[in-house]
Amino acid sequence: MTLPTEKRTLLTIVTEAVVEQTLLRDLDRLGVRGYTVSDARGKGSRGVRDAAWEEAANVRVEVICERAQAEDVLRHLQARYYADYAMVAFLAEIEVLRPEKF
Amino acid sequence: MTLPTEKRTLLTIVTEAVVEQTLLRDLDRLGVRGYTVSDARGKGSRGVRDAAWEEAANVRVEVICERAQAEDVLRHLQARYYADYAMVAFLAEIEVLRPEKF
Amino acid sequence: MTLPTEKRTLLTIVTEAVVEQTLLRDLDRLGVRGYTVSDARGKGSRGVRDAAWEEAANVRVEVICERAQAEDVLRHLQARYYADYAMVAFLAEIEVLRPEKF
Amino acid sequence: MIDVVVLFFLFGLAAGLARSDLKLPSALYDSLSLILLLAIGLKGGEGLAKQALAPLLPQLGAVILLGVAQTFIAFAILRGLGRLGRADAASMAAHYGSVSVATFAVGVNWLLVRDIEFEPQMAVFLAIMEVPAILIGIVLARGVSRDTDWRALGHEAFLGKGVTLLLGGMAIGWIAGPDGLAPIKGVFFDLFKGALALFLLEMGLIVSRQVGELKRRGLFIVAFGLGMPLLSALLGLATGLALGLSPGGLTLLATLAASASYIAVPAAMRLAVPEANPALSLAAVLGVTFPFNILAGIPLYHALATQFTGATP
Amino acid sequence: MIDVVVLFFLFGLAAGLARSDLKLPSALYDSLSLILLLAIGLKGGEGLAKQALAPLLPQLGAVILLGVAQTFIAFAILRGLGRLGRADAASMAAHYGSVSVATFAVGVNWLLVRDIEFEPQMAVFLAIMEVPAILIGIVLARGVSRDTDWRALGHEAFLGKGVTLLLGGMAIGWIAGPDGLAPIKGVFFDLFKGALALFLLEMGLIVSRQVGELKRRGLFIVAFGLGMPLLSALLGLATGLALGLSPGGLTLLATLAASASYIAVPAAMRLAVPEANPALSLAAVLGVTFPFNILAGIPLYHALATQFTGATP
Amino acid sequence: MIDVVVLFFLFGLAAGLARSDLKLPSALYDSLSLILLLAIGLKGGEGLAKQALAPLLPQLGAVILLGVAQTFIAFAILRGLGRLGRADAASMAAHYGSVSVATFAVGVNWLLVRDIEFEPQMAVFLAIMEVPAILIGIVLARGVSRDTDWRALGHEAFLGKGVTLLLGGMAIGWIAGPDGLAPIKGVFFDLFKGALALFLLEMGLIVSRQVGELKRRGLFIVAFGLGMPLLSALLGLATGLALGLSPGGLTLLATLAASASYIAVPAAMRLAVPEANPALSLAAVLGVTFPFNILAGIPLYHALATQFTGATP
Ligand SMILES: Nc1ncnc2c1ncn2[C@@H]1O[C@H](COP(=O)(O)O)[C@@H](O)[C@H]1O
Ligand SMILES: Nc1ncnc2c1ncn2[C@@H]1O[C@H](COP(=O)(O)O)[C@@H](O)[C@H]1O
Ligand SMILES: Nc1ncnc2c1ncn2[C@@H]1O[C@H](COP(=O)(O)O)[C@@H](O)[C@H]1O
Ligand code: NA
Ligand code: NA
Ligand code: NA
Repeated sequence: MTLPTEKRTLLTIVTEAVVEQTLLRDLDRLGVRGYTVSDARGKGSRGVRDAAWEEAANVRVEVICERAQAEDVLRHLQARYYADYAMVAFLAEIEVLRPEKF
Repeated sequence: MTLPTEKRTLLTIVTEAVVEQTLLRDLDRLGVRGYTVSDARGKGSRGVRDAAWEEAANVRVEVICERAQAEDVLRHLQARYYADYAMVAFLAEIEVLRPEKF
Repeated sequence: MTLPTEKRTLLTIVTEAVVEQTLLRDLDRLGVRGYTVSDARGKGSRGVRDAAWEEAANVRVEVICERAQAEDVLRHLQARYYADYAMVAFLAEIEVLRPEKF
Repeated sequence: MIDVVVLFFLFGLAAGLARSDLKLPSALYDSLSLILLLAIGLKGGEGLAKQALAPLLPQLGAVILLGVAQTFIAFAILRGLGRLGRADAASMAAHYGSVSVATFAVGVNWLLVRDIEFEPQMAVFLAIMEVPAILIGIVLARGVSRDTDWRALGHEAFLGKGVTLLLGGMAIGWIAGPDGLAPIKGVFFDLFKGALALFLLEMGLIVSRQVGELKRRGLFIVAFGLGMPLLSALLGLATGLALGLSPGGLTLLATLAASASYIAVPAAMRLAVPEANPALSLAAVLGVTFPFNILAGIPLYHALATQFTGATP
Repeated sequence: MIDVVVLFFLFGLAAGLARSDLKLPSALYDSLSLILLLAIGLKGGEGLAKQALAPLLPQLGAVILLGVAQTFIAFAILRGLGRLGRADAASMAAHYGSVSVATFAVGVNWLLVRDIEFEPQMAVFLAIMEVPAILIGIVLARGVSRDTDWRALGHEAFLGKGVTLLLGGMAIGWIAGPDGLAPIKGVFFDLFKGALALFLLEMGLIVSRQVGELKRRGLFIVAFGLGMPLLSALLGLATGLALGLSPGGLTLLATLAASASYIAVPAAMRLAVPEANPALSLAAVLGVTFPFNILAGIPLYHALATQFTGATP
Repeated sequence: MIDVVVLFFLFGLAAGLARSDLKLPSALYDSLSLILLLAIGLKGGEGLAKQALAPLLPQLGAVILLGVAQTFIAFAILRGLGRLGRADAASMAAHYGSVSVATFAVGVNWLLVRDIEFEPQMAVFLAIMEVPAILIGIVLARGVSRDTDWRALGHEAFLGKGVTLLLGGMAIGWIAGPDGLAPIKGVFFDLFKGALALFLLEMGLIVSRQVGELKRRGLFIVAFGLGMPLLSALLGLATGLALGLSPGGLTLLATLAASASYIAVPAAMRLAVPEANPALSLAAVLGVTFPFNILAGIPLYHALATQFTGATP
C-alpha cells in the first residue's frame, strides 16, 4: 500500500548568521509554523564565508509549508534581504504525511 | 552526453537529538544502507528547540533509498515516533549515479 | 501573483572532511559560482563515520547551478573521487529567483 | 555569606530572565562538566585508597534503598495529591529519586570553602544513586513489560557519561594516590571552583528558560519542587545517621537525596517512557528544586546535620 | 621589550599570512573571550567595592560624551576627506566611537606586567563606552526614522554578550569582594595572561584575513586607521586629565578611546544599517587600528600619560 | 609505578571497549592538542635561547636521515614480509617514518615527573621529523610523477597545524625567554600534565575503536606494530649516541623514532595516495604502536639509553 502523502514546498535559505534572529522573527510574523536551522559556511557573490568567526558564518534555514506561503516568504526575502545580505534561497517540491501540520 | 542517472528518494528526518542512536538502530534494522546526520535546531508544534543544551537539540537525518523503502521507514516513524517525539519527515525525488549503491 | 522562479539543479555531495579543501578547489576550477558547506557524520559502504575525530568526519556540500554544470561536476566526482573516497552525490530539481546568479 | 559560585548562578539566571544574548559555547559547558565529574571522582578515589573497602558494601546497599524509597514516595505523592497520569508521575518520580551532580558539586564547594571534612565515599554514593531510580521509574510506568529494551537501558544507566567519568576518576584516584595525582592537581583541583562557577553561570541560563513552563503549571509543581527535597533530605539525614557519617558527610548525603537529576534521567525517560512530558519534570527540577537546594537547602541541611550529630558548627 | 601576548598576535598574523591551516576551535575562542570579559569585570567590581560610587556618575557622563564626540568627528572626516557614502561613513564612525575589549585587555596586561596601578572603574568605562556610538551611528545613517526597531537595538546594545558579562562580572566582584573571589582566582586571574595570549593568536589569524581588502581600498583606509586612534587617544587623555586619573588610568582611557570595536558594532550595524559595507570597516579596524594600538599605541599612550601628569615612568 | 596520565589513557580505552557513551567535545580535544603543541614549542624555544644554534644544523640533518631511513625500511618490510600492495605499503611506511606528538608528550611527561633533563632541541626534532617521511611515502607510492600536486603537499607538510604551532611556539619561547614567558606559565606549563591527561583520555577512546579492524587484519599488523617501533628506537638511540645526547635526550629521540604519526600523515596520505586503505595504517599505529610506546616503550627506551651511556638511572 502506498502512503497517503501530500505535496508541500521546502524553502531553503542560506544567509549570514548575524541575521538569524531577525529572519526567524520575520518567519514567525509571516505565519510559518516551523523551521529547522543548522550552521553552515560557503562561498557566493559576496565572497568566501568560512565561519572562521561569527561575522563570516552562515546559517541554513529550512521551512516546510504550502507553496503559496513559501512564495510569500520568498517575496519578503527578496524585498528585505536580497540587496544587502549574503543570501541564497530556493524552493523544492516535497511530500509529507500529516498535511495539517504544515 | 547526459549522465545515466537513476531516480531514488531522499527521506529527510528532523527530530530530537536524544533519539539519534535509537533512530539509527531502527534504520539499520529496516535495511537502510546508509545515512547522513547533522546537528540542527528549530521550532515546530512542540515549541522552540534551540540546541542550548542536549535536551533541546535536534538532529537532521538524510537517507537515500528506493521509494518503497523510504515509505517503509516513514510508516515506521509514524507508528513509533510521531505521537511522542518532536519530529518532522519528508520525501523528495532525487537522481543518483551508482543505483546499485542505494 | 505567482513568482517568476526559474529551474536550477541542486547538487548535494557528502564526503570525507579531509578532502574538503581539494573538493572546493575542484568546484572553483569547474566554474561553479557558489557553494554551501556544513559538517556531517554518517554511515555508508565504507562504514560508520561518526565524526569522533577529524579522520572520521564528513562534510555536506551543496551547489546550485544549471543542470549541465551539475552533470559536469558529477562526472568529475565520479572520475576523481568515487573509487577511493567515502562519497555520495545526488541531484534535485529546485527553483530560484535571480537565475543570473546561478 | 553567599558563595561566589552561587553568585554566578544568580548572574546567569538574571541574564536569562532579562533575555540577554549571553550563552556559553556548548563545548565549554560539556568540558566543564567533564572536568567536574573527573575531579569529584579523583578526589573520592584518592580518599578511598586510604581505607578498607569492605565496610562500604552495606553503605552502598543503604543509599540504593534510599533512592528507591524516594522514587516510590514521589510517585505516590504525584499520583495521589498531584493527580498526574501514570507516565508523568513515574518519570518525575525517577528524576527525584536520582541525583544531580551539579547540586553535589555546589555542596562539596560549600564544605571545602568552610574547611569541613567529609567522607571520600560520597563520590561513590553519587555514582551509585544515579541509576536505581531510573529502573524503578520505568517499572512504575510500564510494569515489567516484555517491550522494554533492558539491555539498552542498562547500557544507558551504567555506561552513561556521568557514571563512567565518576567511576573512571575514582579508579584513577585510587590507583594513583595523592602522590600520583600531584602532577595533575593544576587542572583538576586548583581550577575546580572556577570551573564550577562557569558551569553554574550556564545553569542559571538554563534555569531561566523554565520560567514560562512554571507559570503554566501553577502551584502544585512549585509545592512539590520545594517539599520533595525537604522530605528527601530528612530521609538522607536519617540514613546518614544510621551509617555514622560525619556532619560533612551527612550534609552531602542529605544534599544528594534532596537533589533531582536533570541530565541522566530526562534522557533515559525520553527513551523509555516517551509519553511522559519532559517539560513538566524539568520545570520542577530545574525551575524549583535546583535553585532551592543551592541557595537555601545546603546550608539548611548542614545546620540540621550539626544539630543531629551534636557537633558544634 | 615586546610583551609575550603580543608575540602570540604576531605569530597568528604570520601564520595567517603564510596561509597556514592553523585555526582555533571557535568554541575555544568564544570561551577565552568569555573568561577575559568576566575577569575584567570581576577585577573592576572588586576594586569598586573599596570606594564610593557616587563620584563615578559624572565620570560616566564624561566618557559617554567622549565616545559620542569621537563618533561625530570620525563621521565628519569620513564624509569630508574620505568621500564615503552616508551609510558607510556612519557605520565606520560607530566602530571608532565604540571600544574594543581585546585592545583594552592588552592594555591591562601591559600595565599588570609593569606593575602600574589603574583605577577599577576602567572596567565600567569599557562597558559604558560600547553602546553610545552604536546609537549615534544609526541616527547618522538614517536620521531618527520610524523604521528603526529601537527595541531590538536597545536589546542588542545593553544585553549583548559583552556588556552582560562585564556588568555581571562587576556585580559579582563587587558583592564577593577579594575574600569571596579567592576560591576562583585560579581560573580568572592566574590564567588571564595565558588566555589572552591564546586569544591574540586567533586575533592574528583574523587580522591576516583583512589584508586583501586593505590592498583593494588603498591609502585612505590606512591613513584613517592610524590617524583616528591617535586623535581619539588625545581626546581620551584630555578627558582623563580632567577626571584626575592616575597615569595607568590615563593610559587605559586613551587606549579605550583609540580602540575601535570589531564585535558588537559590526553586528549591530549589519542589522541596523545593512547597506553599509562591513568589509570596509573591518579592514580599517582589524587590519590597521587594532595592530597599531597593541604594537605601538599603548606604549605611546603611556608615555604621553606620564608626561602629561609629570609622573616618572 | 605507572604515570597518572597513562591511567587516563587506560580509562579511555576501557570506556571505549565497554562501549560507554563517553566522549570529549571535539573542541576540547582540539584545544588541548593546540595547548600541548604550543607548550612543547615554548619550552623548546626557551631552552634554545640559551645555546648557539649553528651546532644544531648537522643534528637536524641526522634526524631527517633517521626519518627517511625508517620509511625505507618499513616499506621494504611491508612489501617483502607483509606482501602489502605498493600504495598500502608506502602509506603505512610514511606513518612509521614520521612522528607522533602525543607519544612525544607522554615521553616528556615521563622525564619531567622523574626530574630527568633533556636537550631543548628535541622540540625542533619533533617538528622536523614530521615531514620527510610524507614526501618519501608519496614518492614510494607514485614515483616522481607529474601528477602530484607538490605545492599543495608542501603546504600541507610545512604549514600544517602541528608544525606551525611547534615552530611558532619555539619562536615565541626563543624571543621571550624565561622572564618573558613567566606571565603565561599558568596556562602553558602548570596545566601541561592535566591537559595531557585529558588528551590521553580521548586517545584511549580513539584507540578502542581500532579493535575491530585489528581483529580483521590478523597477526602481521600486530607483529609489525610492535617490531617496527623497537627497530626504530634502536636506530634512534644509535643516532642520538652519535650526536652525543644526554640520557633524557636519547630517550626522547628513541621515542620519536619509535612513534608513528596518526594525524598529519593520514591526512596527507588520504590526499596524495587515496588508493591506500587508511584503516590499515590507523589500526597498526593507534591499535598497536601508540599503546605499546606509552605503556612499555618509553621506560624501555630510557633503560637502554642509560645503559648505552653508562649513566646511573
Ligand atoms: N551557487 C550556490 N550554491 C550553493 N550555495 C550558494 C551558492 N551561492 C551562494 N551560496 C551560499 O549562499 C551564501 C551567500 O551567497 P552570496 O549572497 O552569493 O554571497 C554563500 O556564502 C553560500 O553559502
Ligand atoms: N514546518 C516546518 N519546517 C521545517 N522544519 C520544521 C517544521 N516544523 C517542525 N520542524 C522541525 O522539526 C522539529 C520538530 O517539530 P515538531 O514535532 O513540530 O515540534 C522542530 O524543532 C523543527 O526543527
Ligand atoms: N544511502 C545513503 N543515504 C544518505 N547518506 C549516505 C548514504 N550512503 C552513504 N551516505 C553518506 O555518504 C558517506 C560516504 O558513503 P560511502 O562512500 O557509502 O561510505 C557516508 O558516511 C554517509 O554520510
Ligand atoms: Na534525589
Ligand atoms: Na574608540
Ligand atoms: Na617514527
